[in-house]
Amino acid sequence: MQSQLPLYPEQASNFAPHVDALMIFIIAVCLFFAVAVTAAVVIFFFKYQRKHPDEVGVPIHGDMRLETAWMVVPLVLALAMFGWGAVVYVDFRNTPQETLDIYVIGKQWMWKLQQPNGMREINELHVPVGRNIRLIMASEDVIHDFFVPAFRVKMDVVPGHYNTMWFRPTKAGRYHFFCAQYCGTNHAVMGGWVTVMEPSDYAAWLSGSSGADANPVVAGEKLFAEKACITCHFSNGTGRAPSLNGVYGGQVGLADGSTVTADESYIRESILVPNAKIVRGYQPVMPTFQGQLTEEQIMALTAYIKSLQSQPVPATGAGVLPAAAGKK
Amino acid sequence: MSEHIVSPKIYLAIFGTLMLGTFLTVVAAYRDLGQWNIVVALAIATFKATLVVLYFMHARYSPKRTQLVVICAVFWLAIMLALTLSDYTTRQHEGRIITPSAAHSLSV
Amino acid sequence: MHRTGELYGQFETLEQQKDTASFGMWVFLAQEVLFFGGLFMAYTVNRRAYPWAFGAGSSTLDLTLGGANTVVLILSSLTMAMSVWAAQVGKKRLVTWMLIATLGLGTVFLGVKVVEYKQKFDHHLIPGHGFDIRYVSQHPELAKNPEEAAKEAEELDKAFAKDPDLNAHAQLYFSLYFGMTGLHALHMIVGAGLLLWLIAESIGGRYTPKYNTPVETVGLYWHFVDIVWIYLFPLLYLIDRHN
Amino acid sequence: MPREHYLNATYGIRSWLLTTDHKRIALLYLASVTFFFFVGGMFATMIRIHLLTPNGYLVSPETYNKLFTMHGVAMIFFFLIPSIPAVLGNFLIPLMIGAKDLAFPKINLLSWYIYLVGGSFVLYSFATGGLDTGWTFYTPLSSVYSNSAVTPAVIGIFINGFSSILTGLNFIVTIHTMRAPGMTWFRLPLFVWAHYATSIIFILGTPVIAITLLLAGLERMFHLGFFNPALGGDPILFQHLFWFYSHPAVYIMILPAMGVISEIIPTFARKPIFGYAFIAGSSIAIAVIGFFVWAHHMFLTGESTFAALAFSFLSYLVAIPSAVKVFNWASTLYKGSIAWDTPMLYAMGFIGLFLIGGLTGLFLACLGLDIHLHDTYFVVAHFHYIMVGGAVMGYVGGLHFWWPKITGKLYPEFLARVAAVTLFIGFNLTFFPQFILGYLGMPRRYHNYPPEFQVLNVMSTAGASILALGYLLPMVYLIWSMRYGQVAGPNPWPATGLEWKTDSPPLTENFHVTPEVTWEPYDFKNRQDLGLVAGTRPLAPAHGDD
Repeated sequence: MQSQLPLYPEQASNFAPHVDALMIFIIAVCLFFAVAVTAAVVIFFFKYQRKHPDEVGVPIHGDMRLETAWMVVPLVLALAMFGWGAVVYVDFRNTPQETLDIYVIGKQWMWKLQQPNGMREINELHVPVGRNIRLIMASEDVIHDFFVPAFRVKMDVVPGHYNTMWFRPTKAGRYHFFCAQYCGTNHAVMGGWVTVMEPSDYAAWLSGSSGADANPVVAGEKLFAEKACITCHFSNGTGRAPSLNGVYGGQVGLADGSTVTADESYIRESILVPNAKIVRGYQPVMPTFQGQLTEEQIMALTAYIKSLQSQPVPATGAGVLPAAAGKK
Repeated sequence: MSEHIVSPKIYLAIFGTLMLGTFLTVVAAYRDLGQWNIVVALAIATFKATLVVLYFMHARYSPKRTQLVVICAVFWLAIMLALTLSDYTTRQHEGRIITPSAAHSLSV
Repeated sequence: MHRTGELYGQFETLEQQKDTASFGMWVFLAQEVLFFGGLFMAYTVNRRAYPWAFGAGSSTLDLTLGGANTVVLILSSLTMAMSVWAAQVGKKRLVTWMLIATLGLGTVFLGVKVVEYKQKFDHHLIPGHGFDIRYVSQHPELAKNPEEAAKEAEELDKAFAKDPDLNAHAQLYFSLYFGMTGLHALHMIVGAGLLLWLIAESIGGRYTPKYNTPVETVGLYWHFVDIVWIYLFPLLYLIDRHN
Repeated sequence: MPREHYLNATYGIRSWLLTTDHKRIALLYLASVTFFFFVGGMFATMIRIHLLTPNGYLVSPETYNKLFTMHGVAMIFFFLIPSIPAVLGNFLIPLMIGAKDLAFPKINLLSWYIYLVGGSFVLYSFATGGLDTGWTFYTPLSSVYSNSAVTPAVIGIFINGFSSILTGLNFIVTIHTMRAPGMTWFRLPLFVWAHYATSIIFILGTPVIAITLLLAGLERMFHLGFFNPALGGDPILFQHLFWFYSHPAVYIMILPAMGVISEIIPTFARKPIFGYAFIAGSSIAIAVIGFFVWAHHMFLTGESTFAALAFSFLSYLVAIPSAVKVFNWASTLYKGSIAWDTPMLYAMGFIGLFLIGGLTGLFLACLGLDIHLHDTYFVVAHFHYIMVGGAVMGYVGGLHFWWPKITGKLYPEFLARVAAVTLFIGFNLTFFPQFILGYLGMPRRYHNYPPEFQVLNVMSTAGASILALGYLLPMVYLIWSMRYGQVAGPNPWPATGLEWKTDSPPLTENFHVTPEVTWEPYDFKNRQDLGLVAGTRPLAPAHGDD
């Protein structure tokens, strides 16, 4: 365990060493300036202490070279900080291709998390070490924020938006996670533990759970039939709506000539506001499912549509670009 | 500083131009110019506003500091609009997505 | 501070006092630009998000009333400018008449606004639980002519097809409509109060080529209110009229 | 003491409540901001005591949330923002530029009444249910979910905004049109430049927070949807509008303090300030660039990567003018004749604390680090270093510097130095541990915390008790000095500004004759005039002139 007075949290993700290195760099630069200025002030303060009551200082009005130097040098160092920080941030905001997706729902004052196989957890998260983990996050009420200090990651969970973040745990163990965005009365207790496990332990843990019936793909498939999606979205692309096979992750051509990447947000929007983006060659006939699906059902449907990825792509219908598919 | 007296003729000319501008705005609104509808509407409005500021409000004949205030006000408004939109227009997913729970509360 | 005739104690000369007063009003108006600016920002972001709802909401507004009001307000700006001119050249009677004309036109504007608000109330277009953008199309007896109403209903159906949550999003449009026009009207009411004060003073022949600062500063304010309307009119009344 | 001055020109409660004298209005503000400072300080004390133990036994979670919210609202909107501008600025700007009063004395009084009305609404909210939204009022928590008295608080802050706007308006117009003959722009004291920059923010920023909180309040009262996602609104829009003002608001707090420091340092180093034009220009630069950086509060809201990069870049630019000021202050000390008087101790403390506060801002502007540091105690420590270490040190230092001018009396120098050192030590002990807490991952606004954070929290609370003592001490001896202090004379330090060329306390019209300025700022060449001829002046000004 750590000492009584640790100076930094454990490093347990791919981001942690980067963030800590950045921290050390900026501390070094700042320490240099802080020490230099403080030393100057203290030395002058003692050295030039007034000796006679009517003494006057030497009038010096300024120096262009000095002014230029202390504008340019800090500017260069500041831009270095900006650049390095930007590299780390862009890496954080751009999720890699291969991820293990975990759905996170924040509500006052608990976290509901769901493993890819449908296993649900509350205020607990189990992830395998060495895998890229992506959290897909939504809020049911106010703004929350999922924060794992040991991973050096944090992202707001905003109602009405989907925010995602990713990390790769590098060290097995149990780590605190917190809600970092003030969300009302029990904000301080809206947290829990992330358990990072060896992949084999994780697999055992997953199978040890009875998650099968709650598998979102299975649930999504059931919903797909129940909600009559299946009556239009034929898998061979001959229905009134585009086939959804392989749609996830590809480019979709729209009626207005633009294209859009079919990711979670697009699928979600297509379910809730179907006519916002019409696939080329299809009519805006799909009704909205707003108010008819819970957040979890949407996630299940999304998971199911994503699972269609691996099935063979059928003959492309109108409006479906090569190596991609349409929707609705 | 001696004050500048704007003659009523100029006032009437400005008034006429403003009327014309109003008329053009309405006419333009009934044409389908696609994305340009809003641009044309705002351009005409800005032209009209500029006339009002310069002549009705005498900004053209005012001291430099007054003109500075006008420029600052417009500039700061532009900062707010432009930088906020720099976020909204560069998001991967524009527009908002309503949560179902939210939709429920709507139907109450 | 002590009052020495028309010169306030903190100033050295009348000219300094006049410059200061009008500059003060300009700085105040700069503040007003940003005050309305917050609303325009909210308008921009929401209109980008819900273009169909904003188009549908805008179509329910009465263009004739809105257009007429625009003319009335610009005309009142003209009379206001004329009253400043009259004071500058010493036509004391004309100052009073022009101020009265300005006040009259301003009152007409507010009266028309009341009619419009009343109409929105009758048409269930006040944001809240009773809000129903389809109310008029389902109650054609409320519309001015039934043919137009039928066309409007058709337009609404199209808009609903594009944005199924149109009713909620149109409420955002109307929240902003009432927010923006309401704040504008509030400024008009304040302006009308200032005009009343100016008229009372000008009847006594107080405004002369030497001393007309109040007329000028209130004039600046009145013109600013006019400018706000110059933007509000196309932004609120003229969205997607070509459909 | 002069026979007649602004304090004894007229008597009676009416002569104060209906005064249009900028100096009396400044004292009215002094009393009211001090009141709010102690209200906010009381909440802070309870917060620190509560956080002594991980599970906090003192208050319930609801109460704790109300404490930090009310602490923030009272301190930011009703103490820090008006403190230096409305007290010292109000008192000094006309004196410094050689005017008889501000341009609009009645509006000046009006702004104090607006402040009182706004303050009353907020106190009403505190008293009837409190406020638990955080001072940031994030929607939809504030506009939909909170059960506390949000509406009166929002109305109060809305109203109070106009007090700031009118003060800023008055300053800008005054500085433009009321300067004495010979007082050119580049002869203005840097304090005036700083207030000019601050007023720009007052005028162009405050209206945005006013309209934003009005919209949030309307949303709450009438269930509208501007910022409520359940009704189609966007909570991120609220944050954009909120921070458009609230980030520059930080500069409203720090710029005037920088102005104070720029007056104190040349006075007690007895030499012209180093790089006058750069310090003046950097004030304006901070005010302008300060408006380009707001969304660095929103890096993790889902803001677009492009916007995050742009705002991070711009945030680094605003660091430069602040750095320029610090370098110039330090250089001014070089070859000076430095007196260790109390205001100078505050100025040195300010440089130290502002240095830490400013430099830690570089950590938060850094995109990669902000992922970890955002919304942790690191942020809390950072802005307290700026707002308390910077702004409050500047304010208290300024009060000491101009106290002889305001009251005509000197305070007990030894006690004052003790208080200055106490404040410096107490402040660092309170807030430095919070940087470490933040890096360890303790989030803000937590009423309880994991036990591993306890040691640092105890240190912080210990420091806070020293800090509290440091604030009470000046309160006591300054009030004492009003009656029993030694008579100061017109220019006890001596300093070069116009305000020191008139009586202490000044008469109602400020100057006997309108001054004409023929000298450059911070010019100590004319030693005769300043009483600096050998043998005419004792070493410590504490003995006074008369």
